[in-house]
Amino acid sequence: MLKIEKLETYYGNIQALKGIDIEVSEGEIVTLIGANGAGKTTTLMSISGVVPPRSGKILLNGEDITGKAPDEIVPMGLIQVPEGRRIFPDLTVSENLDMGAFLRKDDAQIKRDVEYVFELFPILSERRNQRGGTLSGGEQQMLAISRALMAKPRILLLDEPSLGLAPIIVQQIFDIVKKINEEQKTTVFLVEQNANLALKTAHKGYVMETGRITMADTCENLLKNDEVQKAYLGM
Amino acid sequence: MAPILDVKKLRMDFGGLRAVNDVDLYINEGEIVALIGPNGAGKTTFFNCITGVTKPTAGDVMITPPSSGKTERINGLKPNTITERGLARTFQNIRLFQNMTVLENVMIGRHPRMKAGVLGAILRDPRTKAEEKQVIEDSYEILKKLNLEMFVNELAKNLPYGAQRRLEIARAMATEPFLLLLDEPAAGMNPQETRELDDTIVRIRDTEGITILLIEHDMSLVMSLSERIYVVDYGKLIATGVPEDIKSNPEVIKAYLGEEINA
Amino acid sequence: MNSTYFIELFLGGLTRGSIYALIALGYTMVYGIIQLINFAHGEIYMIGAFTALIVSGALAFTGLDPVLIFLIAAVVAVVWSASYGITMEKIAYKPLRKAPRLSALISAIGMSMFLQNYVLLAQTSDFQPFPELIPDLAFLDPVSNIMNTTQFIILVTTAVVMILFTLLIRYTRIGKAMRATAQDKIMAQLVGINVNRVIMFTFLIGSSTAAIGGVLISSHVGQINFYIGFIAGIKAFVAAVLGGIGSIPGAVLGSFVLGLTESFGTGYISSDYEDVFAFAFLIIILIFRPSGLLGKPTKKKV
Amino acid sequence: MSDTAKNGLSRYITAKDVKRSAIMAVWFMFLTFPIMVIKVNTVTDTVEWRWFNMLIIGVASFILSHVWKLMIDRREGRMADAVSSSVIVEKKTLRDRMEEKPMIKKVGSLVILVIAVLFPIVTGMYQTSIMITALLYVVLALGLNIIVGLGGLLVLGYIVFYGVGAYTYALLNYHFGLNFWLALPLGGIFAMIIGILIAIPVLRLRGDYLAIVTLAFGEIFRIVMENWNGLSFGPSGIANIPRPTLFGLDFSIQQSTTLTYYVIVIFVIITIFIVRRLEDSRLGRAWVAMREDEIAGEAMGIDMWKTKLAAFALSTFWAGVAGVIFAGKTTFINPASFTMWESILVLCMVVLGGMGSIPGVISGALIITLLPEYLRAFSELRMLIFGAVLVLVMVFKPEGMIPAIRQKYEFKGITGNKNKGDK
Amino acid sequence: SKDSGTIKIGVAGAHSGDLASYGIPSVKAAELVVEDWNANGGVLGKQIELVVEDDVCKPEVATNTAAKLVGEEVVAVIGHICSGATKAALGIYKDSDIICISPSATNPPLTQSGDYPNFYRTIAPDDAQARLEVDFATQTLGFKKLAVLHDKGDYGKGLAEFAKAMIESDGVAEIVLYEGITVGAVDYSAVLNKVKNSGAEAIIYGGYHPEASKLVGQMRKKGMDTVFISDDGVKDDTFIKVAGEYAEGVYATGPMDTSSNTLTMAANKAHQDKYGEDPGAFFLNAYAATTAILNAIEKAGSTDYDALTKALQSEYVDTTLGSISFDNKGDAIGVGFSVFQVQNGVYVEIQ
Ligand SMILES: Nc1ncnc2c1ncn2[C@@H]1O[C@H](COP(=O)(O)OP(=O)(O)OP(=O)(O)O)[C@@H](O)[C@H]1O
Ligand SMILES: Nc1ncnc2c1ncn2[C@@H]1O[C@H](COP(=O)(O)OP(=O)(O)OP(=O)(O)O)[C@@H](O)[C@H]1O
Ligand SMILES: [Mg+2]
Ligand SMILES: [Mg+2]
Repeated sequence: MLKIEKLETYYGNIQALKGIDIEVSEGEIVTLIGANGAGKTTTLMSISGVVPPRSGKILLNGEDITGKAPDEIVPMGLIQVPEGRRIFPDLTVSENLDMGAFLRKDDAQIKRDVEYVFELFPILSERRNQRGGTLSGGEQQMLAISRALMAKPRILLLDEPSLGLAPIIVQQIFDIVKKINEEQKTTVFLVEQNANLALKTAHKGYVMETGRITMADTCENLLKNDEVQKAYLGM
Repeated sequence: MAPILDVKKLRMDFGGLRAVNDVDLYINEGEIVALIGPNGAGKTTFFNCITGVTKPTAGDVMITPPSSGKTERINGLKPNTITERGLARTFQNIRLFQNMTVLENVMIGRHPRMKAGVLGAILRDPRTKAEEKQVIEDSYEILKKLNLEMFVNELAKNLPYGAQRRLEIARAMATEPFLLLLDEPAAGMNPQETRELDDTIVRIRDTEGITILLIEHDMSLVMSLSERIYVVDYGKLIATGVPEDIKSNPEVIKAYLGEEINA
Repeated sequence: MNSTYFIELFLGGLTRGSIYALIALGYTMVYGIIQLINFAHGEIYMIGAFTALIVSGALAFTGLDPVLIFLIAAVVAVVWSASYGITMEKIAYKPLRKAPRLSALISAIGMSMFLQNYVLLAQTSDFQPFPELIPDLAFLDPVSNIMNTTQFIILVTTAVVMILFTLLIRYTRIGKAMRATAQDKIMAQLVGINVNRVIMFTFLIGSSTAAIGGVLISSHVGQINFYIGFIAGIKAFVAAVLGGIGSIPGAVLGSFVLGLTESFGTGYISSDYEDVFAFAFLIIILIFRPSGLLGKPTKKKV
Repeated sequence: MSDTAKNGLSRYITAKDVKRSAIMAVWFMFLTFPIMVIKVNTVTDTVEWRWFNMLIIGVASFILSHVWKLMIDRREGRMADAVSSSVIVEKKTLRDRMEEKPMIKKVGSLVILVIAVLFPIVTGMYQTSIMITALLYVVLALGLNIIVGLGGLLVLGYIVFYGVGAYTYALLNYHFGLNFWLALPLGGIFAMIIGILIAIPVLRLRGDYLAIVTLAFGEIFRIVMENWNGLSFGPSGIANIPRPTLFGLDFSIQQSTTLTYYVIVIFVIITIFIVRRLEDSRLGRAWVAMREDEIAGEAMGIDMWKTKLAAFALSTFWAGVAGVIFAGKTTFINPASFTMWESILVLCMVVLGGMGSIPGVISGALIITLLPEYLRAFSELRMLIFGAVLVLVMVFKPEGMIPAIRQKYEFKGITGNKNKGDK
Repeated sequence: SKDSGTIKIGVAGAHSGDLASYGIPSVKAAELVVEDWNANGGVLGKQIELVVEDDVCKPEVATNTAAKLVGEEVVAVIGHICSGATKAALGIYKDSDIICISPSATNPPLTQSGDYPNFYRTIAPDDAQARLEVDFATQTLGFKKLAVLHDKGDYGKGLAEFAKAMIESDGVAEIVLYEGITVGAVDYSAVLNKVKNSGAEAIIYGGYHPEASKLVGQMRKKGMDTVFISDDGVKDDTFIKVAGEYAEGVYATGPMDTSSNTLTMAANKAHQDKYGEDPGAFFLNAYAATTAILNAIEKAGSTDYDALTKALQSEYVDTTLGSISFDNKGDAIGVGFSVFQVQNGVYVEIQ
């Protein structure tokens, strides 16, 4: 479904991605783990078109989307929960959710979906009329994920969704990811620091170091891998 | 001796929302204490009240700096005054001076402990010169303590995330606090880095004698570090105690942990 | 001093306020979306007025009904002002999206000077009489000494435009997109919004209102030159800030408050210090409400 | 993208470009149609159609749109080039070399100093007189740069403080016969006091709100000066302000102009010296912190209020001093010299040159004051060109002509000696 | 320079910017006079050369302009246009013994203070004009209640102050309102309400025509028929053009009508021939000033300062303003002001 070939991305004159190849098949959950500053966020931003790559190719459903603007890519069903949450600070929780459904026109269904995410995260329901900017860190994270769900993504990119969440919620987030993957056949590309959970949730995993993919395998294998265990699982 | 931080019936209202609800909390010198609780429980707000970023609606925040032993009420003071008194903090969303170097970030932390004024800056008298020289050396020492010396001349924004978190701690330490407040220091770190952070915090307490209060969602870190834990939910204190008790407290499990942890 | 005098001053202040409001609306919209004090906004207003003047002049010999000429002139003015607005955005502001904010401000100042002198050179530096095309409305006759037709039309237009804008921003898709773009351009893109198009649209409608303002105000004042945009622009900007820059009802409220302050200040104290009243009032308001009358507090959560 | 960049100007003009330019030409012909082509006289009801203008616009925009495209490509290309060159060859700018070899810097400064000293001797009174005006603006721009460039606060009413300085000298001289030399520090101090008084209530305002309030203060100052005849003699101003002389001697205009020139040169040097030292001090660092993140700065124990106030006080002082020199130079002042437009002009100098960069700000001030003076020939087009230049410089050099490279503290070795460089 | 082939005359004033329309006509006037003289062999056997410098009416620029003209070694300057700029420049000319004749700087102290012995002007000072306005309003028209308004500017406020002082000392009429209006304001309804409320029979306005036309227009639209009396800043055809029908009946003082004078007709015609339009403000004054200085050079037989001073103050010369000379303060003798009224779209001299 998503295919990345020899992707290279720069920030000014700093090269953040040094030719990476990634493949995500339809219906899969694929995770990307790696140390801080490895280039995970950059990879996601390149895919979404926010930071256009300098060379390489990105194919979505076989269509070349390299260099396209985000507003051309997003309507193809590719939605991202970005790093730092990027909640619209002056919009209320409800309005933020509404914004997630910007491209949708099925108002009735949108309403039902809002109720659905409120069920998933009751605290958001309690805070529905509060401005996004004043939410606590974790509440914002839940809102960011919910907002992405509102778009009914075909492929969902998640950048460290568990960051700043209470343990009980972390577990819940991964359950949700699994659920939408199974029930709605949403393809998921997951960037995580919590490698343990990520590898347990995903089907396939990539390991990234300083702008390069250093390992690619099924999650079972990666979990067993010595290097991975040492570097990312803290064992 | 009186606790170095003694918070009594602290309350913070935002409109109709009571984010902190009559919380009592104290810390003795040399302790490492954790404040945990579900998202939106009011932990960061609690920090903000103590450090003067927001003015609490009610309650008292008393400090007793070990150096002077004098107890003082600090609510309502400006953040910079509180920092001068000896409380320093880090932020949940990293707030480094992005376009300054690592060294400069720490030098800013030295600000309240320096004296040079406008005249000193212009005339550059020997005292100012000596002070400027000293501040660089001091800052470098602090960086070494947090294993940041290899980044010394990097711009803060170019640092990896984990290093940025450590730099926040270094910068806060530069203000020579007796109490350091850390808001989710391990967020965004991988397990390996978290373990290093664990060591660092213990080292800060042991060698610098800085008392520590931290907010954290990473239970492995919380359980291994802290001597006592406070748990808040909906702004209210729901439990306090040593890690062993908290781990198995059913209310905490229900509200926060989700399952019993065996870290 | 009697109550008629008070009412006269009040209505005078209201008209003046709605004049400011028509310009302030565009200011505030552009500011809201790209946080740029668009110094050249006043020039768009001036170009609107000039275009209308030229069109009505060129149509004068056709012997068309003056009202029709006025409407044609107004429409043409709107179309051209909007075109100037989006062209200006593309040339002078778009390349500066990522640059320091002050650079965009200086670019706007440069644009303002350029447009002023462009009109000065292409047309004239002299004041030009603006034709009186709007016939007097009969029902205003009894009160014509305190409110004439143009004043009335200006008031009504301001109210209508403000309501339309508020509805637009609050309830339409493009309004939603504008709000999102204003707050976080990257995230706006990530929910599928074409940020460039939204910004262009903002300039388009902001410039259109400025043009409407230009036509109406010039009809009211009866004369224009290349420099009218600068002074009106500054006042409108002050009004927008007074109301809370970025807020649409704020811009209108700020404009009325400013207009009334000036009117009463002049009427009951002295017109020597007319602008001092306006500016002093602004300062006092901002000291007590640092983000203007209806502005949102800018403090962010820590 | 990098291909186009590398070939730069020599790249082919493709059919696509031609089409684009043609569209541009049509668009601009449409856009400028009413204003460029039609000229009406509403009194005599005559209409003049100037179709030739349309032709000119068409041709000009066709050509200019090519140039524009190339320049934008180059601008983007520069970034790309910077990447490749950082790997392959280090391109060295004059500035790099200067940093490496302090000698170049020293010799350069010396040469500039010598030129500055000889200037009035070599050139005539006219040149000296213009140069004084230019240097007055240099001091103003350097002063404003303290608030705007270093402190990160936007101030749109800076000229007030210039006015306070000028009026201080004019009035104290008129009423008490105070001489120029005493007025010099007094003007600065008065401006500083007014600056602090203005700053106290408004410093908690953020960003553009602060800007507009200072603009308001600027206008209030001017209007009060226009109206309060008892204080300021209103719009007719104060004439016959004495030019500076030395030791009570009678100076010819030529001599006192030269003297004024040296006074202002000395002040430029002092300002540069002080601004440099401030930048590189505890206070200077606090300013950077304030610019970067006020909340974090406060958490680090910086009193933001004091820090802002210091920026205001230091900045306004220079404006006051410059004001005194201005009054001594023109011998006549009235409120019309202190309009908002002047404030904006000084701001343009700061940003155009490069905020926070001393050489940038100086060249900004010199260019903005001297260019129009020497471009008298184009008097009609002058302001049009000036406006266009502002836009173009900002679009193609958004950081200003000589962007600031902040002096960074660098740690070199354990001895902790500070070495400032711009790596 | 003084010894070389030409005699240089400076022309200084606002030639660009918003006040350019007051300065450009004087350049054209000087050019026309000089062309004329040069065609007839120049003066003292030398050709005359003009050095034109722009001061945009700003004092600080005027000092630079003056320095430049001094450097060019001009013997005299026609200008400057604005009083403030003139004051700033005069000191420099004085120091270099250069004579300065302004066609338009009306500020009284320029001549009356005695500070500027090298200054002359071919226009009556503001106080003379104010005198005329006040007499006209109180005696000719017999008004008892007057509103005095001004534009807060150098010229307008100066005039208004004189008018105010004169009305007060005359004691014939009462000032019911004295205010400065704001230049460029979008409307003047508040101040006009105030005028109405004050019961003023007439407004004496000191300022320029753009504000005047706005004031008059709004006043008439409000149905107020208060008489409007103003100054030579308003006695400009642009005023009538812009104010249109509302201009009818407005009074303005201005230099006496000399349009039937043959010299004046010739000058106006020369302008028409060369530029295809009627001359602008202060054209005739500048024409007269140029004529006067050239005449003085010729009469003095040299460009020496003292000789020129003597010639200017003793010799009468026929100019576009009539036959004029200068008194020892520098004001022109023989230049007078009249009151004009807009009648059927043109200014008609009525007194
Ligand atoms: N806007 C930027 N400008 C310059 N360099 C950047 C920028 N954003 C990221 N980088 C650099 O690019 C590299 C990759 O960063 P990226 O954010 O993609 O890493 P990451 O794997 O997401 O790390 P983390 O786990 O900290 O989120 C880093 O070295 C970082 O410093
Ligand atoms: N300025 C504010 N206005 C209104 N509500 C606020 C404001 N600041 C915080 N809140 C609310 O107060 C509650 C406590 O927030 P706080 O940031 O203290 O939570 P927290 O315990 O730090 O949570 P997390 O672990 O997610 O960071 C949240 O529900 C938040 O929405
Ligand atoms: Mg990341
Ligand atoms: Mg928190």
